[in-house]
Amino acid sequence: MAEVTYLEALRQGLWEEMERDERVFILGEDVGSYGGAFKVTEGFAKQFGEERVIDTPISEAAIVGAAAGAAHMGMRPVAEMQFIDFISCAYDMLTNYVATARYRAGLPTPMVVRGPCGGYVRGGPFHSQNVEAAFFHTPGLKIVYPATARDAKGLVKSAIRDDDPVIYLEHKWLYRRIKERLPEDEEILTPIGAARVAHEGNDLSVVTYGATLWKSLEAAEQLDKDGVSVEVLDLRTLLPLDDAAIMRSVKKTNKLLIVHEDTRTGGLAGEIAARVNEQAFEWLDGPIMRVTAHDVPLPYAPTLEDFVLPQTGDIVKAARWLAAY
Amino acid sequence: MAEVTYLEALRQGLWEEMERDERVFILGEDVGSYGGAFKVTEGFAKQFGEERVIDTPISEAAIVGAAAGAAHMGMRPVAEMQFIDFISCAYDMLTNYVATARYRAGLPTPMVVRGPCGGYVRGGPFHSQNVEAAFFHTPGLKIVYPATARDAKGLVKSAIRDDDPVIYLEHKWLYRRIKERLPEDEEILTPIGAARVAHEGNDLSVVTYGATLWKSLEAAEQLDKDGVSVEVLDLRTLLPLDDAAIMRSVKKTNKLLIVHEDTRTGGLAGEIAARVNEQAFEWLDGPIMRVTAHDVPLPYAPTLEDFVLPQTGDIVKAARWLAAY
Amino acid sequence: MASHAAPTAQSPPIPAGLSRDQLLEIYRYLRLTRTLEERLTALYRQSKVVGGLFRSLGQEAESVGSAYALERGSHRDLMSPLTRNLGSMLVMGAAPIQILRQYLARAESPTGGRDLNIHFGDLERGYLGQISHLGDMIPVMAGIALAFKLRREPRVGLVYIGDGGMSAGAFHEGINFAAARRVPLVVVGEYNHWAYSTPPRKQFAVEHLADRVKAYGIPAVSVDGNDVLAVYEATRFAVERARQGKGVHFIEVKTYRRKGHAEHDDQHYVPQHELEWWAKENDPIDRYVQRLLGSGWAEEQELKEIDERVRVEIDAAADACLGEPAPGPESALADVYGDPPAAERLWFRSV
Amino acid sequence: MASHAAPTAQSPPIPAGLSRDQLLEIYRYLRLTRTLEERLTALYRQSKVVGGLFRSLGQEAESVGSAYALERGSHRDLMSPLTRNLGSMLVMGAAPIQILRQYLARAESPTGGRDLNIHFGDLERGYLGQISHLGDMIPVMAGIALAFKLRREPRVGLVYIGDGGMSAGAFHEGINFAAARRVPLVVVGEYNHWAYSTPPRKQFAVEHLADRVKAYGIPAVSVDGNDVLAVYEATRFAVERARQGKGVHFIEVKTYRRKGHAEHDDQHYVPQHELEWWAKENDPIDRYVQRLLGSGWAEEQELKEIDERVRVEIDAAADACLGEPAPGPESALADVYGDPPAAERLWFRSV
Ligand SMILES: Cc1ncc(C[n+]2csc(CCOP(=O)(O)OP(=O)(O)O)c2C)c(N)n1
Ligand SMILES: Cc1ncc(C[n+]2csc(CCOP(=O)(O)OP(=O)(O)O)c2C)c(N)n1
Ligand SMILES: [Mg+2]
Ligand SMILES: [Mg+2]
Repeated sequence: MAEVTYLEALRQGLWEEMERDERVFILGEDVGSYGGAFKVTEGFAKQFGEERVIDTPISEAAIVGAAAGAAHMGMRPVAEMQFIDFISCAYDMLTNYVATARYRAGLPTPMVVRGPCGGYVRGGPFHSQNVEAAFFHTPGLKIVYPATARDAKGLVKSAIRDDDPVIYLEHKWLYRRIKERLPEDEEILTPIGAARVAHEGNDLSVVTYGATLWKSLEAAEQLDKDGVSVEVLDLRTLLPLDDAAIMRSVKKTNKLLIVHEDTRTGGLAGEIAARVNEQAFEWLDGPIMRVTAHDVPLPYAPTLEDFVLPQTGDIVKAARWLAAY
Repeated sequence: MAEVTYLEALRQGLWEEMERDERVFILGEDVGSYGGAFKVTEGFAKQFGEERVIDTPISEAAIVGAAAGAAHMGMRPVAEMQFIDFISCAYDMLTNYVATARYRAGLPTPMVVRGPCGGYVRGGPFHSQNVEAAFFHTPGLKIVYPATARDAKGLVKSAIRDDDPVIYLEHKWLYRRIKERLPEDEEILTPIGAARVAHEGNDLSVVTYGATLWKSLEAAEQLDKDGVSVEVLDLRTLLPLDDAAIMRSVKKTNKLLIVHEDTRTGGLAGEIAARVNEQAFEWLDGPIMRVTAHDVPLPYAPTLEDFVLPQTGDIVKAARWLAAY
Repeated sequence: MASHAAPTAQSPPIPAGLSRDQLLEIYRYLRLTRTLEERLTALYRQSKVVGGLFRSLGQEAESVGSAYALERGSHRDLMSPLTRNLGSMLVMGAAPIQILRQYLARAESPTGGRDLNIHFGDLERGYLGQISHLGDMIPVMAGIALAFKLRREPRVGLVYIGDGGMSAGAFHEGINFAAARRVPLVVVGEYNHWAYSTPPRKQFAVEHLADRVKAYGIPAVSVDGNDVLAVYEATRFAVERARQGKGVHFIEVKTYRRKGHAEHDDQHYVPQHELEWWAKENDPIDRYVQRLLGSGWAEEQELKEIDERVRVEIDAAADACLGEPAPGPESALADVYGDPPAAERLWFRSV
Repeated sequence: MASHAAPTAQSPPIPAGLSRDQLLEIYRYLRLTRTLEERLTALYRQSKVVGGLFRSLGQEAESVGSAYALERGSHRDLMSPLTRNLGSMLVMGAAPIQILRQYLARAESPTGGRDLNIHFGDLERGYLGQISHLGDMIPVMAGIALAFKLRREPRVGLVYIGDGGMSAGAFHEGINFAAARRVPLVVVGEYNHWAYSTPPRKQFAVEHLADRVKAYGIPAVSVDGNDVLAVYEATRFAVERARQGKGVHFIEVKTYRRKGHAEHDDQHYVPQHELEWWAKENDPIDRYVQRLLGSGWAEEQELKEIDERVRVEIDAAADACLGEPAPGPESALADVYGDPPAAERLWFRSV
């Protein structure tokens, strides 16, 4: 068991799949000899050759479109967005072409689009975005969002093996901050579509994903000391949502706090709230509450970013309020 | 009082603003001598000249970007998307450039992006889309969606006068189907951000917008006969949502059914459900329910489209179930 | 191999390495395209067509001639058409009844009634279903050609783009990507004088589409798009060049869109004399017939027979199609994912 | 008007209609750019900079020379820079302290700590804040130039784009739109040999950026980007041509990015000898100094004095900036809309 960072786990997952299946290849800006802006693919070009680790022009629509074309032909492309913020330039390609290919034309499109997302790193409005809400609305796509090193590895491997297009969101604040011992002799495959209970509890459920998993776990520990027992659910896959896991937890604790780093209006918390309403209304002993970023573009000054993004203290405060409800 | 269609009302609104304010100009594909794919701007080029009614190349990102640049300079551009489905090509420009301009750089960007949206017309997956969810998540944008001829006129005029970028969604199924008598001597300005009670009732609130307003009103009439009194709220502005109007209705009827034509997952109903939970949980006598399209790209065959999109019967059924709860 | 009427000794040699049978086959595809579209127009007027009807009248030669230059068959070349490239689809092996089923939204249509008109594909036969968003197929075809290149398969991709569509950002990104990586892709640019109601001079500031691709470091030629053999020859050259690993090639076909953007469009913005000139003096089928007969490569009777067989084929296909059922409503819910997640459940069943 | 040391009778005439004062002013902007960036680098190493630091070392001449060709002042020409065009911002009137405040995330920074580095604008002074997404500023500047044209104002827009950024779809859509409508826009393409770690040959299949714009029917020239007067002259010509209503003009400036993409990047992918050559043989400031002195247009002492004044100015600005406060947290919530809707309320207050 070696201790690996979130980033190293992702790297390993990509590497193993490249070794296992020659149909897998990587394309994106500066992914080749440079190894990617965050060095996720460092050493890949040397090992697998420039044909399987392709430096592309600055053309996100072409990167995603070309990945789709290659996927139709039976390849397993992994397209990197240098920062996930630039996936917006491929929004049309992903939502109109890629997502509908199977439905309208029976075309399998097994591809992964991945890239660093998220804030807490002073990246400002164009290098800190959370884009899950932009694609969550599109049937035909899948979205995964690992919060742990194990899932960083397990989800990228599962995403590559999935027969449908998967958006893989990796949080840059977690890249080198999270470490975990991973077994070396076991193939780690995190199932797509399955949430995970990250912390058991009875008084309140916190449903979250990504960086705010760690803020929620911190909050849960603090609350434990006050005698508030919090269950923390790490969604891991955002599309499709694991309704069963969410309802199981809500039916157990009867209270739900949804936490996400993304802005509030139109964020995923809304959909989760609606589903719980439909599927577990009778079990609710209090209103479903949300802790999210404020509805503004994300500013970069530390004072501002810290204020706009959800912090452990915000979760503790909201959880306490809800527990006392 | 002349009877005008929804389309004619929109036309009048545009025309009046062009006459009133010479900073207003129109740009888009085939908007000039052809008058637009749906003839919304027919006769405009002749009246106002080709400089104020500009035929552009097929370049949605450039259309929206150029509108933004002109808006910074004090103009009041109205950009047409030939079908709103093509706004996806300007997704980056709208969410990253336009929406953030005031926040990050103090740039006023008074512009309108409008285009025909929606289904029920056998347009298939790329000529029937509902795109509100794609932009609802972006602070800095406003979204309006008229359901009546009066609001088609009143909202386009208000959108043009608004100092922020407004996405104006016009439903093509309503273009020539809805007629209304509008006063000729009164300036119609529908306030942005204000919902409207379209049908009073006591047993249940239906919150909706666009084409499904009419399906909801039909349902309300049918339900009236069964003694179920339904209040129908037409949102009119989707961003910012009129929380106060929604809560007022929910606190009165204690039950909420949200109806939208858009697909279910990640649609606006989720956000509304979450807000009602937060702001009116104690008033709820039943779960918030949703009637929406199924989570698929919209197929064009009549049997399929009718099945996928919400119909009056679906609303009646869901409302009855909820009323009996 | 040889047909019943051989060319006489006086006939000029058939160009581009084509055989007489191939000449007649090309003629059949041209006729099939036009006759099928005429039948679709009739059905449209009877309100049997669901959605719009997009005609390629006057442009049949560029579709047929270019697609005919591809190697057809399972795991051979791959083509992505636009809505006006019905002729290309027929050449690649799409059956008229499939096209009818699409336009009439029948259960057995290739998309099961999901996507409109000729938006459908068949990777086995070698054509890819397009989406409406202009430009998007260029990156996708670049990726298909990239896969060919990575796997060292001797296959070529061919994609069409209009004089209007070339303004789209995705076109630029896709063709530049393909050129930078030298993938085996042929791009056919259709200069048909209109993008809906917009003439080229409002779309770009150069004269030819071939000028528009000078930016990409690829060869570009302009050919008479209404000369089916010229289109064939130019495409054949480009396709073989791409197959040899020499990268992307652009072919501009000069032609004219003789109908409105779609059937609902009365083309009032089109100068009448232009329409008349192109119809009278430059109809691609008339020109081809004159050439076939004038060169002694075919006899009038042969062509008449082909016309007749085509008519019978289309009649039969239309009759069969008209009797077919619409898709079952619940079929709308399948196939969003290969491995259906819970999200595909019928939500309303729970109510 | 005249400075204290006039050129001697032997001096060659000053080119491009510039005065000696202007020559010295250009020198000052070059020096100001480099000195400010050097100070920023020092602050970066002290972890005082929030976010990355992007250097324009070796590219100062193209920024300064091109911006200097614009008419400056309220309601005159308008320029949109990239992150490496710090020199252009200074020429247009941005104060060094504003740039320091941005990099140090101070409350009084032009964006109030909202957007990074030199992402800020001032329409009064004539420059527009960019966003990160490459290519997007081209359509926006096309729209600004369109507004000038519609209102018949004698104003010109100028926008920069990198050898990498030109691959973006928005670049294509924007420049084509501008060209088709002949709006008064000058586009400066920076061939600095790198897009992050990607060399031009992976970005496109032509040799020069000027080749890449042949598609748009606009004039394009390539100039030595490290010759500040050549850049000035080429831009001046393009700007005046645009002002006369003759439409879009493209200028390629050949230069070299001598630092990594940003300060964190160790440039291991860059051939060492290239870096050395450009530093030793082709530094734009060294070249300009040699030209000024060699032509007798300036004396060494004058330049030294400018250097000294610049150093003092930057010292003072840095000292002042370092003492300034960070933005107040709640200021993050204002200005999303001009007319704040309810959505801007502090939601958590209700808890
Ligand atoms: C991105 C995008 N914007 C707008 C449209 C709407 N549209 C459909 S066809 C068309 C004109 C296309 O012209 P051209 O590319 O020349 O093809 P042609 O119709 O002449 O065959 C337009 C504007 C679209 N399909 N895609
Ligand atoms: C649309 C988009 N994709 C990716 C990036 C990430 N990125 C920032 S700068 C850069 C390289 C830019 O190269 P170039 O345009 O040549 O400018 P230079 O850095 O050389 O000045 C990249 C890939 C971006 N900013 N925008
Ligand atoms: Mg055309
Ligand atoms: Mg560069």
